[in-house]
Amino acid sequence: MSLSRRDFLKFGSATAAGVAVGSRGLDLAPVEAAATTLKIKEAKAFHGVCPYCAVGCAQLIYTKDNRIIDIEGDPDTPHTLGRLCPKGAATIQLSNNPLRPTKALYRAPGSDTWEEKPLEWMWDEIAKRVKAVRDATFVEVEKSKDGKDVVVNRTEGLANLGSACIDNEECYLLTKLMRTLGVVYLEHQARV
Amino acid sequence: MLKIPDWEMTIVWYFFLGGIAGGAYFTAAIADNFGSARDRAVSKVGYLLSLPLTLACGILLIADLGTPLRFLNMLGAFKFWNPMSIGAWGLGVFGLFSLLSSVLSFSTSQQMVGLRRKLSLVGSIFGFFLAAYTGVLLSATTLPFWGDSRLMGALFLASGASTGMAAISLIMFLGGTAAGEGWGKVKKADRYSMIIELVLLAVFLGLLGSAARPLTSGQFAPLFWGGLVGVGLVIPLVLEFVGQRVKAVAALGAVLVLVGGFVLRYVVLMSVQA
Amino acid sequence: MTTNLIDIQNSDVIMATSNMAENHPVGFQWVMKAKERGAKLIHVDPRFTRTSAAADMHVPLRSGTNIVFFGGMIKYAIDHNLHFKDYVVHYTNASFLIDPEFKTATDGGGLFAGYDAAKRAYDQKSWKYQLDAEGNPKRDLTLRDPNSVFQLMRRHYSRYTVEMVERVCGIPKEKFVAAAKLFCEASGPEKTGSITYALNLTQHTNGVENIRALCMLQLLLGNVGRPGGGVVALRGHANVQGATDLAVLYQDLPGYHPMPLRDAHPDLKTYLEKTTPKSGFVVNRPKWVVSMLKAWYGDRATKENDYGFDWIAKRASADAYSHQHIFVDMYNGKLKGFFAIGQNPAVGGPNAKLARAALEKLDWLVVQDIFLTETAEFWKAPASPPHREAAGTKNIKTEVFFLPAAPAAEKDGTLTNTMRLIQWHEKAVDPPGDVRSDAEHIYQLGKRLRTLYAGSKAKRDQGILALTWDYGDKHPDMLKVLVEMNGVAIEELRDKDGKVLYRKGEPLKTFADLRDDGTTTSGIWIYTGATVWDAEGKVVNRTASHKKGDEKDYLAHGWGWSWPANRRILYNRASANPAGKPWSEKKKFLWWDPEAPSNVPDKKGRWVGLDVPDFNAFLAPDAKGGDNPYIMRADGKGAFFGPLLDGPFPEHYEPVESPVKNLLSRQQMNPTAKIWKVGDKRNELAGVGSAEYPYVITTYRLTEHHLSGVMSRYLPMLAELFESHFAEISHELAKELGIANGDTITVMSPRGKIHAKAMVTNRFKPFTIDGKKIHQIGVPWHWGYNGVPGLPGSKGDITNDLSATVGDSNVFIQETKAFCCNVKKGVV
Amino acid sequence: MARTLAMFTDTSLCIGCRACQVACKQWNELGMEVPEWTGTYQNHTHFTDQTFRLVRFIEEPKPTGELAWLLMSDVCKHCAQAGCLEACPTGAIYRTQYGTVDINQDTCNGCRYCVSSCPFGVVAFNASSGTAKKCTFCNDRIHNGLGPACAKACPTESIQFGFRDELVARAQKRVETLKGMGFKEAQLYGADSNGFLGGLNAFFLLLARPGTYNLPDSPKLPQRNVVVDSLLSIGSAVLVGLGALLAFRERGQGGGDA
Repeated sequence: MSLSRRDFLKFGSATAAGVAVGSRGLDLAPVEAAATTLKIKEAKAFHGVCPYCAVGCAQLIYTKDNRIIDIEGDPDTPHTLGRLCPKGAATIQLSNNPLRPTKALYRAPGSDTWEEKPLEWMWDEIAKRVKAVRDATFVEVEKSKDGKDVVVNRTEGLANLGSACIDNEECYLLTKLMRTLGVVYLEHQARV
Repeated sequence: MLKIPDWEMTIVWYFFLGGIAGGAYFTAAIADNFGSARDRAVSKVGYLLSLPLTLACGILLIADLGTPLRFLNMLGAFKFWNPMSIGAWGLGVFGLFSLLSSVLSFSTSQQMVGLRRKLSLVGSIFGFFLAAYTGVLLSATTLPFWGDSRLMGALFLASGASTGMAAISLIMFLGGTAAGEGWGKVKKADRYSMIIELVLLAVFLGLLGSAARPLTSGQFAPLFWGGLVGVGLVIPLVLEFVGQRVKAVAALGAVLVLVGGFVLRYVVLMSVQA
Repeated sequence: MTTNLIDIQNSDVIMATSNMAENHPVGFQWVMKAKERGAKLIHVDPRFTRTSAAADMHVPLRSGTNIVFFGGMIKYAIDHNLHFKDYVVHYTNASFLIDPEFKTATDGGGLFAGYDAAKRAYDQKSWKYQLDAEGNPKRDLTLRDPNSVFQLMRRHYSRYTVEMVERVCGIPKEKFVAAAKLFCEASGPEKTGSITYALNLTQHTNGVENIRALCMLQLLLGNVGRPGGGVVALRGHANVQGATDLAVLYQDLPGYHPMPLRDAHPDLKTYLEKTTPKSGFVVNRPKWVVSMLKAWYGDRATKENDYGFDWIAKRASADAYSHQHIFVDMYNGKLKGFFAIGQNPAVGGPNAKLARAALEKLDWLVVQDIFLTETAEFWKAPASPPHREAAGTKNIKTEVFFLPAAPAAEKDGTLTNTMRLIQWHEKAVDPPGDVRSDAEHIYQLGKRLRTLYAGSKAKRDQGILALTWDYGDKHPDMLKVLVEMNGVAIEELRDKDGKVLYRKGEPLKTFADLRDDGTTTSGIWIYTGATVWDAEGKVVNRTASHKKGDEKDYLAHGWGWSWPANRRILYNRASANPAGKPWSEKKKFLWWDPEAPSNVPDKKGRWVGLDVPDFNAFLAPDAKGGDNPYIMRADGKGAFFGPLLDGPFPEHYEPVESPVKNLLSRQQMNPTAKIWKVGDKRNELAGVGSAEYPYVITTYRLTEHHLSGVMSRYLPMLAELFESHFAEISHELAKELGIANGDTITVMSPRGKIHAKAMVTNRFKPFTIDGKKIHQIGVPWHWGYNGVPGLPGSKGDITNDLSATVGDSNVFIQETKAFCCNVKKGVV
Repeated sequence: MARTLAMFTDTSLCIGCRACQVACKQWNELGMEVPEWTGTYQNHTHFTDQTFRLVRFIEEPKPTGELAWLLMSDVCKHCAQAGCLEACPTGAIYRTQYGTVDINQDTCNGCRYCVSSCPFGVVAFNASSGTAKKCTFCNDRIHNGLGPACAKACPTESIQFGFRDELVARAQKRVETLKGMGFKEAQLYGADSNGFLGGLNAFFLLLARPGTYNLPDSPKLPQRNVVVDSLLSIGSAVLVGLGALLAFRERGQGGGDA
């Protein structure tokens, strides 16, 4: 998707060219042009949704060379009219942020540091641990209040918290997997 | 909330030295045009003093810029109502006069002397300008006290003249040329300047009223009253009258005048930006 | 929420009980728009906030007294005959008669009939309708019968006088009356009012009853299902609605089916019998559940194996597994492994110090987040005496796995906003380095588990192997997941006459087409309709539609897709009178058009208007059930009488920690509230009127920060907006304690203490409660020990170290809006 | 010149959310700053080289005794007679074709005269670039048909962007409405082109007198006294000149060795 024209307002005879200003002495035309070059003009625009509160402000995410250069409200959005709050306006720093770890990290028992680990190793190790706890704590059949054997297929050794910060599809996969593993301790931020 | 420009010691020195340069040049010009032959030392010292000071001023001014390499941009616009703009132009023009006068001050050719004298009368205007414009520049800001001062330029000019004269007399004293009539004349002219400055200062404070508070009360008040009014004006004047005949005392008076001139710029600049 | 943010502009009065301007600023524009159109805004909040600044009237009430406020409003409306009588008679259960054995709390000293003190629970046998011979509830449309819900409600709230409101809430009488008059007059055919709420009502030990009280007031005034009316539930996270729909919650399965209980639901048949009512729209539950099981387990789900129902875990008890249960059980060593996905309980949950201590007892912890949260780095937490003297890193044996996760801008998917609007967002850039979407982390974990269990013959492992778990090689295809959630026809589906309804594999257009014979799938029935096929059999993702609204469609049905069935205002049948005509021209929204073509040839009549009918579009107003707007309820009526675990009518009880005695009854606190006993003095509670902890404290959020701070404290642009962690206190309290604005103070509760800067402000005022001065302070809870280096103020003490592990009886939500504390100057 | 553009900040609609402040930072790529304790929600007392929009929070009792929390998003006023522009010796500060005032970052040499010449304390010096900085009115955006980032983000339309004449007309109507609602002190600030500084191209609707918002009642162009001050300086020059003349003409009297 290219930069959408509907994000533009119509006024005056606006052009991108350098403008004649009451400059005296120096020729300002080249620098003027720089000051009026729109950084998102050649950018790609994507439909986004603000990841903060639940108003769900649609955003336009502008990118260049696989890097986000600007995030703004999508003015077409009927329930927001393209407006944002400070958090929404800061969304870009969720992506472009040097504090973001970009490697999987592991902290060994008793250690006081993180170690970088390959993703595959992490996924494998986590899966092994999930299996170990599940197998060790699994309850397949339990007596009900009235003394009948009931298949409960439950583990009370695992818990999952979150998340209201992830997508519906992700929540769906999570619920589906966790419930089938027998996880009953399953919660997210609606409870806090 | 208004903002301060962070003009600190570099600018204090610039204002101070610019005042001396302008004052010295003008004194030299007066001595050159209206004095006797015995006053030649005065004019020579005055011209020659103004040149390095003006050079120093230019360097200080450039050094204080956020982007010194763009100092020529100062000449990019000529706004006659803008003290900073014409100040930059004025400094440059005065520098030229100062250079020419200095060169010519070594000449004894009648023709050259005549040229120098005429030149110096025009140059004096720029000398005065250099001493005064810095005051007008401050008064053309929005900051309290600076923006409220109507006589800042006038005061700086008087102070510039006085410090210029004091500098000449001091150099003559140190250079051993304080024997002649010229030295006495410079001292005398300086007395007048100081009296004018003192009167202007009184009117300046009177006109400002409570707006002068950054100077007259608070942390800069001791320096203002003691350093400028006392050390810089009253004591030298008293010394002039009391110790007129003792050269060392008179020289001390000149030193104090210079100190006072520096203190004036310092307190005016720093009190508002403290 | 029942309504739509855009529709707030049609309100005549808006009562914000939440701090909407601060927490939902972009939604708040519709309140401002309504104001420009002449509406009034009342802000009911203990604090004077940025919402109060925009309000016509600020009504401060002591934290934890919401039910007294709403109860007072209900009484005021009834006493002054301001309720919308036609609406109340026809669309609510006000006219229904209740078992004569039932007693309200007015007659029971603060308790309803059936309380069992030993069990701390109610026997609800008298909490039911009187039935006629045919089994239908008996009604008295004059509302005069003393056993009618209306009269019982009236009797119940007879104690909630304006004087009582003043004494308990601390709202001066005149102010309350002015607010009550203003709001209750926005009733009747010509006017509507809306009420917003958020965590201000939920985070109490009577959180559910708080919301019920609000809803009752709205029903009484005829403000639900009508333009400009409604219950405006404002949710805090981008997908708290979606995560709730998708049941990342202990108590249910996607689409609001109860999570099976061992005793009540031993098999699918019993489960469906017990959870499916005899009338109302939920009679269709079997279709929804079976379709979900088919979505999850595919071909392996057969009629013979109950469609894999047994593979889903069954709960041992209803009183288990909630957020607070998790940390108590974790602290007690029961839990071994724990996932924290996009959630930061080391800061964000109640009694956070307990949560951090509990994490130390785990074998392993997986944190999936954008930044290194306090939860991921709990082992680096500063000392928290007396429980932990220094950072005892060596002694913490928990293994921690941190999986870097991508924010929304770096992945495809949908988010469901507070008004049930599902919007698709596109992946704009690839996540950097080894960062992956949460979906990929979850998907990969599932794939590996399936490999680990491959070949297992054990019955208990068959669910994992049966799981439909094929969404691509590396990164799962999100559209494929969405289509599975939507549901498809497993085989060609035909109607009764043999006409092809769906091709094989075609996404279902509506949940009305779901079947309980295993021929349809749907991961979550309420999302059915979100994706469809075009003529070529290509998926059309309706959540990604971007059509603006216009004058004809101000609710913009072409923007995204709203569940259920793209309806924008729920219960919208109530916007027309029982005869199907708009209540008034001004509030016209949905009406019965007798001339419009029906779905049956040769018949006429259907519901038309500005929205998709939240009703059978072809059911005439005079048909049976034609005046039942509340289709999700078995009786079709809005419930004034609505049995919850703590009573069928909301009754005021003081918060678990309160500086005062309950003035309404001798029941000090909610008699059914959940109070956990935790060892090592980790959940001590202050007694009533404690001299040690004399002040009320409320915790809250700020516009510039986000919840536990993970998405704000690490962002310089946001983290720099507040100089430091702070506590807001009144000038009066500051004077008493000798505190100046900007002083560091210590706030302490029986659970812990924190240091923060005092923000002394006129926006806080002491309350006069029953003649006594009660101070209340406020502390935002966004801070933690991590943040932006170079911005010291981005870090701060954890406010939730102060709060207690106590919960509402129905849903176990914490009580962080009202508890007790002490304040001392300096670092104590 | 094109038709003058303006921003109208209606403080009666401001909810103090600071979206404008952040949106401004985001678009203009302004850096992080360590905030200062102001005793309220505000994170700075004044504009900086990294803060072009600043939301002010003012607690002020209403005449009725009730509390008002006055919220105001402050910004460069883009004065029709701009002190900074007049003060700039390099011409780096210029007026755009839309009437806004911008600083050319490639010409500014950092003399900082503009900093002290702004009647509102807007312009700030940036040490790393060595230039003066302030709100650009999103010059790059307005030249490409986009509104300023702050106005675009503002959730409640407290910041409105458009043609100045239209906005002024709307603002005047709004004042009347507010007065009718009981906001007795509602007033426009800088809307009048015949008023101070020739009118502001970023003008405001205030709910109290300007001083309450830390705005000068009647800001003045600092250059207005240059002529008088110069004449007085010339007077001083004449006096000093006469004194010197007197000293050097008194031949043979006084001075020197006796």
